[in-house]
Amino acid sequence: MDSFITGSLIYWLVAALFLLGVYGILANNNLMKKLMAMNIMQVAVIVFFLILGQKLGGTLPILMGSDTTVDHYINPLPHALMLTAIVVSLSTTGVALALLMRIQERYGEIEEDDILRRMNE
Amino acid sequence: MKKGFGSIVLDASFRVLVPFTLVYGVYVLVHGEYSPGGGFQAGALLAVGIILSRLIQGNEKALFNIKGNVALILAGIGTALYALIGFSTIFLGGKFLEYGRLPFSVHDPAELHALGMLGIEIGVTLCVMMTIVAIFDALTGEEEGI
Amino acid sequence: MREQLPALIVVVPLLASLVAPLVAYFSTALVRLVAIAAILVANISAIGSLTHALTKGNWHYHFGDWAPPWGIELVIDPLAGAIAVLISFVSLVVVIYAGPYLKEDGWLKKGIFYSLFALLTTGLLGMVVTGDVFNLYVFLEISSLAGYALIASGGNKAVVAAFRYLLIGTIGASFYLLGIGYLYAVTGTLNMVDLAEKLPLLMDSPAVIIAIVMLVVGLGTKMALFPLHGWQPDAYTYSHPAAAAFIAGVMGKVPAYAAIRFFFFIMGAATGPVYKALQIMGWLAAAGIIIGSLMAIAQKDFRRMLAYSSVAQIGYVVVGLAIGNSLALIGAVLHIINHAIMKSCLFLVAGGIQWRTGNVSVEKFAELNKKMPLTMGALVIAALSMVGLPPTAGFFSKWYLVLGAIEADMWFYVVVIIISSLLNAVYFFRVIENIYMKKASEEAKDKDKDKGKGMFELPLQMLVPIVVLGLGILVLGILNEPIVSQVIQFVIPGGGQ
Amino acid sequence: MKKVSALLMIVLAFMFFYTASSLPQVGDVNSPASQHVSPRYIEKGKKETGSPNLVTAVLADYRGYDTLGETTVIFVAGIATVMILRGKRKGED
Repeated sequence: MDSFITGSLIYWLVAALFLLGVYGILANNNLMKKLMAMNIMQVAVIVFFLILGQKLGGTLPILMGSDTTVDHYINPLPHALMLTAIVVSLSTTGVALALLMRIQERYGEIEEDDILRRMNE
Repeated sequence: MKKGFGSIVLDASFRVLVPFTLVYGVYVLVHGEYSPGGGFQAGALLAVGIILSRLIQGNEKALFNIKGNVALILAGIGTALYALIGFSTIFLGGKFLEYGRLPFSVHDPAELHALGMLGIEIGVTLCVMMTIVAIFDALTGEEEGI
Repeated sequence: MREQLPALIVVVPLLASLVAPLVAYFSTALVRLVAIAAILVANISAIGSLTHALTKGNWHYHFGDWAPPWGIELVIDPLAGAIAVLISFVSLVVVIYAGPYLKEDGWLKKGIFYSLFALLTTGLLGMVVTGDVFNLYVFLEISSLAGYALIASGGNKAVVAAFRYLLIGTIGASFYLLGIGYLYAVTGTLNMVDLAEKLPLLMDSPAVIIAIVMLVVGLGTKMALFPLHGWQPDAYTYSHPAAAAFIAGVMGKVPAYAAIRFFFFIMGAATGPVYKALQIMGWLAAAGIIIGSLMAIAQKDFRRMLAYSSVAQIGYVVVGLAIGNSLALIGAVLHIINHAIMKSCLFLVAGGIQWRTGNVSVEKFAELNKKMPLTMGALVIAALSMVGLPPTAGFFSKWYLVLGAIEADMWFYVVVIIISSLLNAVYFFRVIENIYMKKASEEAKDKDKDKGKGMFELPLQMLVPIVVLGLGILVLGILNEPIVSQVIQFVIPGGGQ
Repeated sequence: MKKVSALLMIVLAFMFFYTASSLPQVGDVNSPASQHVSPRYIEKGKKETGSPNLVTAVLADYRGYDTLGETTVIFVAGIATVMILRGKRKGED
């Protein structure tokens, strides 16, 4: 049980967070809430990758002195990848907010079913 | 912002805050090699400095009065700087982004990599800073349509 | 420079898009030239890389001279080369076509349009030629973001369509990223060649199975595989008319290419879980073929009809993957190429009709053949090709798919392909009938009088791309045998035997 | 729609939970991710790139092409925002 809590529980939590985000996008009617759910989903993916880089007893991947023992530093690759993913997530959010502003300007609301109904009239 | 928020308190704190933000941005840029940081964070910090000065002083009097259009062009140039460093290593006989081919005389080849990284980080900084300014201008809706 | 060709495919259009706003500030004519020239260079590089891959074997290009799996490499094999040539060619044609649409826009808008267009091209090309799964994600996002912006610039309805596409597209991209996260967790590598070596030993691990599910959902969303196609009709219908042809023609095909890359080259489809996943995808695709065709029949808007038809057509590609033998795979790749050209041609025609007469409703197409004979000729060729009549290109890809299905004893797919061809005939012959048989009403004639000016039916910049793509369909059909024996048969895993 | 997606999420959640045990334990120094590619970054990163910050070394040097794409993503977001907010067609309400 202990090994489950220390070793695998975090995967369950990340999965729950990810699915919460996906469910939020699918089930919400308010476009702004959908956008927030999208961010939650992306954060879950980022955390998942960071878990993969973790090492017990490792410190952050900035070399101290001339020590280059592999086990002393956590894996830098997922961190570099997730910097990219964070930037992508930020850019997507920015574009989405711009689109949302245009929608609000034109339709005066951000409820999806109303907008779709008015769009197809 | 056409009109700044200007008041005595804001003006006074602005004078303290913005220079430190900008200097800190440059520090994060050049020290990214040794500590957490780098082009993206530095760009965001520098952009915060510019946007703060706009919010407080208003567009006309702002410290760095960069228009949205110019900012967009500069953002393109920043990323192009990155790509051009890659092209320059192609023309120097290497692969794309092969920093070891850069034409500087150093005694350790690793220093060439460090220089190349600094170069691309400057490009990244310029791109991020100017993109944020351009987005800010577009969001506040005070620039005319294109 | 010759040994740099694979990198030039991606970085030349990228550089052009980055300097586009600056160039546009000085001269709006120059920015157009820069964009066209950059995409032309990409096209030539892609052709050069493809010939190299065909004659001398796969071409690996290491960025920064870092050996994989530590650095990123580009891999040009015949499949990647062929799709890269296709993308850059369609992009070149559409960017020439876009000119007249932008006449009245200011310098910044022109600059941004060409920049976004070149970035969309860059993103799609980057996805095709890369040999690194995370790099594929980065370029997927570049192409998606550029696509959202190009769709959103089509007007107010387009903004809503783009927002919904953005949400669903981000779900797809996140599923993809999570999928490669699982693969990374069990293999420790992101390089495709390295993954292909390590994965066969791990095929029964539950983590790999869930990674396959994630990849199916992620790539399926991006390629608008039924039932994940909800975003697609609106996005294709309302997008910027100058870019619609490229978005509709190519954007959905590249994830399909990525699916081939993952399931056949990296994982090896013969093994258990991938085979099962492909079977499920095949059933969904078969349902999508029928439902997409039926929905297309119900549409009045020409562009919307074409968009629903795309849902059906991407199904053919996936059916080819599900059958999985070499004939069907040749059919699937051939269909990616053919359909990209056919659908681009049809969207260019739709844009041309909208430009000339201002309507997009099929019922108002009467007597267009008198006004726009060449355009309508291209439409007829493309429509016949969509239905699958020889000697047009569409016939041959369906032919290979049917042959593959018969060889694999999967008669269900044969029936689906034949039924869907009949349904295609229903809606395309309705369009052709409207154009050639129906008499135009008097009021419509009066309205057109003031517009029928000029020597040509359309501005030359728009007419030439339409004619080129129309002829391209015929050429692909007539020269089908040499194309398959020289190029396409090498694209499948272990191809050429 | 809500019920269908909730059901879908529950199915997916079970899949995730079921497969969690096949992933390497958190912090495992012998996991494939810690053993296969990354050791070279830690052992040779400073010597090959001159940067003691290994994340920067991976980001800007080993995977510099990714970062070029990443910077481009920022640039796309910028021009996309300007296009969307300021590029309204004439005559549109």
